[in-house]
Amino acid sequence: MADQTPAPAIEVRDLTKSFRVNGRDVHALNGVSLAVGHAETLGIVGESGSGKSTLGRIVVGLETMSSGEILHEGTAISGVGRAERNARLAKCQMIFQDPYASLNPRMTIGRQIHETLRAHGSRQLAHNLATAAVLLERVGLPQDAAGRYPHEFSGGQRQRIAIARAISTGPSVIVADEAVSALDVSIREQILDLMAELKGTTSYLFISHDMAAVAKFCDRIAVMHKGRLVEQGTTRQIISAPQDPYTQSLLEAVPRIGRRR
Amino acid sequence: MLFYVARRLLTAFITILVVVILAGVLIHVVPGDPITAMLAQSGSADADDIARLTAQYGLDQPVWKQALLYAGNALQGDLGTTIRGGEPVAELLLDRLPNTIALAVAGLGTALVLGIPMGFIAAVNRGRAADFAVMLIAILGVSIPGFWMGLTFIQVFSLHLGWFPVAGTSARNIVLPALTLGVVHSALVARMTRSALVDILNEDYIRTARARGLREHQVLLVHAMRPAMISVVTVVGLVFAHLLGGQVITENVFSWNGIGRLAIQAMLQRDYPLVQGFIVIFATSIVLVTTALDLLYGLLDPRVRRR
Amino acid sequence: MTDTTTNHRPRRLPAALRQWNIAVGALILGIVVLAAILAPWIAPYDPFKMASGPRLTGPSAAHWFGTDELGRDLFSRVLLGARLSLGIGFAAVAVGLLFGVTFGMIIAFCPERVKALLLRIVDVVYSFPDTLLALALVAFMGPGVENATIAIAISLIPFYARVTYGLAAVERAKPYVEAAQIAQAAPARIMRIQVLPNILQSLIVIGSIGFSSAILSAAGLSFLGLGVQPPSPEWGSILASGRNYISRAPWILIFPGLAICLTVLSFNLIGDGIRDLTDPKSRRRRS
Amino acid sequence: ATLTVARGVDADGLDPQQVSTTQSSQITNLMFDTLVTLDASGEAHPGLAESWEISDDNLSYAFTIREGLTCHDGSAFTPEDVVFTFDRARDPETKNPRLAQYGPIESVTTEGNVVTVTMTEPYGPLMSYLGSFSIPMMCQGSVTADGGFEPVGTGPFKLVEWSRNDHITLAANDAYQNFNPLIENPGRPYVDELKLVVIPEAVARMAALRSGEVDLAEPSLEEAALLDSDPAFKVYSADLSGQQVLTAFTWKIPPLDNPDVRRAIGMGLDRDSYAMIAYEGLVSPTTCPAAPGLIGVDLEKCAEWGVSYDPDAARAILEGLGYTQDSPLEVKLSVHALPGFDQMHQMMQQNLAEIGVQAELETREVAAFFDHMSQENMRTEGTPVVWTMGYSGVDSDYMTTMWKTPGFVNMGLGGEMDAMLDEQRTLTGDARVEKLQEIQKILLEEGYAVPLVSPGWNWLWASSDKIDGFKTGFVASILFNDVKIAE
Amino acid sequence: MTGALISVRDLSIRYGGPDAPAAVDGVSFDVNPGEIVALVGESGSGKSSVSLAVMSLLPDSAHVGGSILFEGRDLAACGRREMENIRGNRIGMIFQEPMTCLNPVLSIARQMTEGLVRHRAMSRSAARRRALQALADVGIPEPERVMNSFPHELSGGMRQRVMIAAALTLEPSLLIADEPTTALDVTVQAQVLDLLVEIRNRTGDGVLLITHDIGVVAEVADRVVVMQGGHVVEHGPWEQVIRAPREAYTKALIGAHMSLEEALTDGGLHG
Ligand SMILES: Nc1ncnc2c1ncn2[C@@H]1O[C@H](COP(=O)(O)OP(=O)(O)OP(=O)(O)O)[C@@H](O)[C@H]1O
Ligand SMILES: Nc1ncnc2c1ncn2[C@@H]1O[C@H](COP(=O)(O)OP(=O)(O)OP(=O)(O)O)[C@@H](O)[C@H]1O
Ligand SMILES: [Mg+2]
Ligand SMILES: [Mg+2]
Ligand code: NI
Repeated sequence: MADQTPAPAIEVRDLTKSFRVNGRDVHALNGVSLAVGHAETLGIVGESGSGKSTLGRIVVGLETMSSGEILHEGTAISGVGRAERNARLAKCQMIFQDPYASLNPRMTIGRQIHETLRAHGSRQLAHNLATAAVLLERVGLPQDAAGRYPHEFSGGQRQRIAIARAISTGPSVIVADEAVSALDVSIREQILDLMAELKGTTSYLFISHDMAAVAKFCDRIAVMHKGRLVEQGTTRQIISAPQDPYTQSLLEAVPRIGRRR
Repeated sequence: MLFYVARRLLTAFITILVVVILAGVLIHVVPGDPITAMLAQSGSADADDIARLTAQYGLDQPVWKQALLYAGNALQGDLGTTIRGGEPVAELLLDRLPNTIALAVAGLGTALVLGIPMGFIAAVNRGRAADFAVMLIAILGVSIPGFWMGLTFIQVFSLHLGWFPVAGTSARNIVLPALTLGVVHSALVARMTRSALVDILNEDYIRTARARGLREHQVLLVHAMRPAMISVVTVVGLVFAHLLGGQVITENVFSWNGIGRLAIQAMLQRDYPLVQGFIVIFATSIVLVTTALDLLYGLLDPRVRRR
Repeated sequence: MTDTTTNHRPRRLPAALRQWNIAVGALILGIVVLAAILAPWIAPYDPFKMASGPRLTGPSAAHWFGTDELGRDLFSRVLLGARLSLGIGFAAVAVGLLFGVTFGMIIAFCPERVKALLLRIVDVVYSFPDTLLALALVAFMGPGVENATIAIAISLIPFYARVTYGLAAVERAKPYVEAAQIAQAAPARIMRIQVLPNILQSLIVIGSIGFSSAILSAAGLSFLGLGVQPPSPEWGSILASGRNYISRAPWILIFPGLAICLTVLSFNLIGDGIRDLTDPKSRRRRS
Repeated sequence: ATLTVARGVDADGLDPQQVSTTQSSQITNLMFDTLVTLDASGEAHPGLAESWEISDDNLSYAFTIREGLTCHDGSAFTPEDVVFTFDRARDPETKNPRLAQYGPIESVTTEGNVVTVTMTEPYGPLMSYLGSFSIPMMCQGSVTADGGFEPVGTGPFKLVEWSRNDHITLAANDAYQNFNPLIENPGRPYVDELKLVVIPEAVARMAALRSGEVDLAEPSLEEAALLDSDPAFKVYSADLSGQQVLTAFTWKIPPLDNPDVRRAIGMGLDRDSYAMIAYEGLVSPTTCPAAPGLIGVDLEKCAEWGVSYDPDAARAILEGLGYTQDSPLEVKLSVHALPGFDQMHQMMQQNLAEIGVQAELETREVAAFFDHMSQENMRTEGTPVVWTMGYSGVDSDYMTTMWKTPGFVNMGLGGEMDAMLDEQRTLTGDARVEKLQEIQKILLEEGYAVPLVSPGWNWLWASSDKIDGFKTGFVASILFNDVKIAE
Repeated sequence: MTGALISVRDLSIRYGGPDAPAAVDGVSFDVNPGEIVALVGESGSGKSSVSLAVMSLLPDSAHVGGSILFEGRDLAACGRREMENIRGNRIGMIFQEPMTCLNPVLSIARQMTEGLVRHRAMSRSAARRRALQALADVGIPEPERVMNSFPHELSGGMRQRVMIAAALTLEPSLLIADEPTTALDVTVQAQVLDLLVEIRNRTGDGVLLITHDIGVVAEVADRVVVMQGGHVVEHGPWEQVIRAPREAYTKALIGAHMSLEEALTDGGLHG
């Protein structure tokens, strides 16, 4: 590795993860290696249950890995002290696949964003609420959203709340797990544009089933299948010239106007 | 799994040992000693007698020595003999243990039988008259001192109706003390059930269960009660552990020959070996029940299981 | 909830009565607290004066709650008793909850190994019979009401800690806590701000019920020299000293019992009210 | 017929040489007889010994043991059993808590039918203790082959079964011969079986009595007063209890070192109202430092030496010493729990307030209380303590245990008093009575003790009116020999 | 109109009180037997609210106006018992958020079979076999393992498929599917859509498909109802709505749908 090339923002080496369920091991991840460069957006697509969320959760430190290595900015996260580990992880944010479950049911939306900002050193409630209001407006939520509770929103609205919360601190890495799946196209555009604004400083791990969104948003794409990485390449490569049969079938299945089942 | 259980049992054992040694020290710090207490009641508190007996019972030894000696003997299964009456402690306690367990189980069972439906009714009728009525009953149950309730039961069921004997330790006699314990503890169970249930009835998965067309009672009993029981079980388990240490008031009122009465007597007489023997049993029941609780969390709540 | 009609049924409580429980609870508690504060001035008799009336007379116009075995006016005693009883119940539960909940939370958020150790420590404390703990406390700190309160609080701590641990462990596994952890919020703040409100309901329940048991166990300890010393009136000790009069003069038991009951009721009402307030799903949306 | 009796507390054990509580001795007394017996005046009568001789120097007692007595195990009761009893009592292994009451025994020997007990010093109270449940005679069968204990005596009842804290079942001893002058029935008890059950809660005990579940029960003070006025029930109280309740002082702590202050406090105490109100009129006020009915106790003389209720005089004395309502003498009123104590102490507190003494009540459970008092009695400064206790015995000699240095919980008076107490033990007859009264005079005149009421605990019984012939003996012992149950 | 499976008339829903602003206002549409009706619209436009209203499962805070007829019967007039017999059995529902809609403490097996046991009076083991089949139908690779799992042990897409399979096993006359495929990769999505169409063709049941994916609409829907801000803004057969949208919002919706190729160029990122 040449000294000159800056280390990738996130690098995953030979990651495996297995869960024990009813006495059996379920291999969620099987030797996955990939890297997300600075200000790069890596799309992760693949079969449902192929380990995408698990990968994301391990990257942000929510899940332990069975084996392998994770490097933040070239430093193995397992090799550093607790404080540094926390400091590094603090620069990562995650947008959960289940937005509702990831919101505290007893806290208003504004308050939840405040808590996130507060954890990043911005302690003033009024200031944080103002930030929250701006963010919520940008994700297309009504004005009074900050004062409402999670259950008062629609599925898509909750997803947008989760996005607003995740980007509020300006993280350097965002794991977006199905971040826009519940959004209709018009709002999705808006959200993706918003997320794209951060692209200059933020690396994205963009997990999605929506091939169009991935195609539009990502620099590179990694395709996962049964816990393995089957193909990796630039967006154009993957979309226009997929090599792996699974990728091909994936692209083939994208719904389109003009085909009828 | 086997390894896990074995490790749990080992830590449980160590916990009990620590308790016993600590208790052995603590007990000597408590003012008053068995000999003075004994002689003060004998009408012969002669100073010479006190010194003589203190030495004869080995109570003039340093405290730590006594505590370790006791723990050592206890490890070999010897809990010693009582100072009053010179009876074997283990036998004395084990004779009463079944009575105590029976009362704890019956009392807790009654509390559950009374409390869970009450909490259930209150939660389902939240904010309505039934909710308030249940709360009122529950609170009456917990505010009335146990001895008062017990004595009233005796007056009504034993004296006036003649259904149960006033005193004794038998299957027939367990009804009233179990009822008393049950009423006292049902408040906690009822309020806890209600609290958990109210939260859960708002969950989306209850809506899903309804959408599946399940009968309302199925929705409530299976989908809502199962998760609600997690917090109820915690509380109930802890109460049960406590009950296994005997219920002095209830045992007294109903002349139930349980461990609690024996223990308090031992405590007041400073009958050290008996007190320590009791603590061994009490600690064992606490540790066993809490260990079981920790395992039970996993069973009841799969989300906690993997941890 | 009954299904189809649900949406058309008028709201269960009209708007004004929405916080009905808090209002009534606060009213009752207010009266009790006021009685406690004003007792010396509003008590019709000197609560300590013997033979204010004939011994063991039932409630009458002169003695609303009757008189006790020494001819003292029970109404005045119950009134003044509110001071100590409220103090004991409140302090014991507050201290017990404070430490218990803190420990419980910490345990729930601990790494596996430390957790096992801490749980065992809680078990050790829980394994000491209340009476022995109380006796030991007299040894270290001498008799007195304050120490009785401390003894009760100490015996409550492991219970509260264990309950909190159980509740918090369930919450901890939920994604919203993970979300907070990702944001790298300090664990203490996650416990306090995120988890606590979500388990508060159950804690309120065990706390409000703990109040009455604290008063009753304080009375149980008074013969050890812990607790209120006669002739100071306190609800639990009035009950305890009146136990043998249960058939001769039941009012000695009824009125202080009722006082405890009302106070606990008020706590429960307020607790339910707080739940309604903090439960967003049953809360009215401001229009 | 079976007589069922409910008590609040069970025996600690059945070994008469190991037990210490009144409740335990009440039971052992049913199974074991004594060498001599006492009549109502405390005079010794023949018991298992048909006669005795005391040497002139009061050092040797020769008891002629009756023939034809049988133990519960069927063996004959012999002089060897008497020696066995004394030897076992003095064996350190036995850990006998009442050894002091046996006196300074040098040896116990037999010759034919005669057992001779030799003392190293004269010991006046011996006959009283020999006649009480303190020194019961055991049969050798009491010690089993493996060294264990089994109650085998010559008493009216033999053990059938004991379940601690629950019940004791005794069966009538068919071979029983009675010598106790307090009992009329010369032979076997009329009832076949005696079942003593433990019902700790007084109210429950009364419910059991009312429902007929038990025939005889210990009532609480409160209930006894209620039953007393009910013709369907009888209430018994032990006249010969040997018990009394008295107030004492930490007399080393000023200003309680001043006899005037102690006497003034005594004058402030209204014992009549304690007896009437706190004790529901079931006890009598008393005036002597030893219990009424015991040797050397003369209530009238004591009344002269001691103080009587006179709050005005008390106030005057204390005012003279500078203690007024506004600047009261501050003391602690330290007590432990006994029936009636709670109310009595509140009344005492109020009484004291009226004479310018501000007493803070301090309750402890028994063991802690005595521990605490042992320390308080050693102090010579700090807050003075006024304290109350109950005491019981079969002989006024218990004043020795109490007041001779170091004394009970270190309350010993020392000096001259020690010598007097020692001396009274060596005397017999009128000389001893005189000495005992001299001692009491000092205790009262110096205000070391303020006697309050007698008796004090476990002395009350209640039965349905179907029960006839129930009696109590010395030190609150219970006698069932004469009991008949009407159908 | 004869034989509409469900007809929604002038439905309005207000959260919080009768005076609160309407989340759904004056919505009317029908679903006929054998028809797949797509309910599309912007996020927050009230689609889920409408579906919950049909199930009578709105939260207590919701105030409902208008009427909903199921097979000619007014659902509002149905008793509790009747409604219980209709739900799951006659009208099935797939909820939008699969995590919170599955009971965390009950196994998947339990949750999948209870409907069958309840409505079809099946034995547990028969229901289990049926459920396993249904899981396989929606493309779950290891149905046995999933059956024995708890919700938190499954991936998002698996949970969603569990929800779908559970609803499908009962073969309700009307299936309401609230964004059933958002968490599914496109191959599985295709499989599920095929399954829906196949069931419809076989049984003649009706489907109310809530989605925001115009591609999906174009592939399977017979009729389309477009909602915006709580109102129905457009309503018609699929060809008409997709080929010749009238409303600006519908046009925008369709216009925004990109083919992959468009997305590549549009994103125009440094490819
Ligand atoms: N319980 C509630 N309390 C208050 N407002 C609510 C509640 N549920 C939904 N809403 C509001 O009602 C409107 C419609 O919500 P609904 O869930 O029906 O939208 P949707 O069309 O399903 O959107 P999505 O596609 O994002 O899921 C939204 O603005 C939402 O904020
Ligand atoms: N906590 C867990 N316990 C057991 N198994 C788990 C757990 N979490 C995930 N798995 C399993 O790991 C595998 C990968 O899950 P993951 O959630 O990473 O998939 P995914 O790629 O995100 O799928 P989807 O697109 O459906 O969300 C699945 O088979 C799942 O069942
Ligand atoms: Mg996923
Ligand atoms: Mg929706
Ligand atoms: Ni307790």
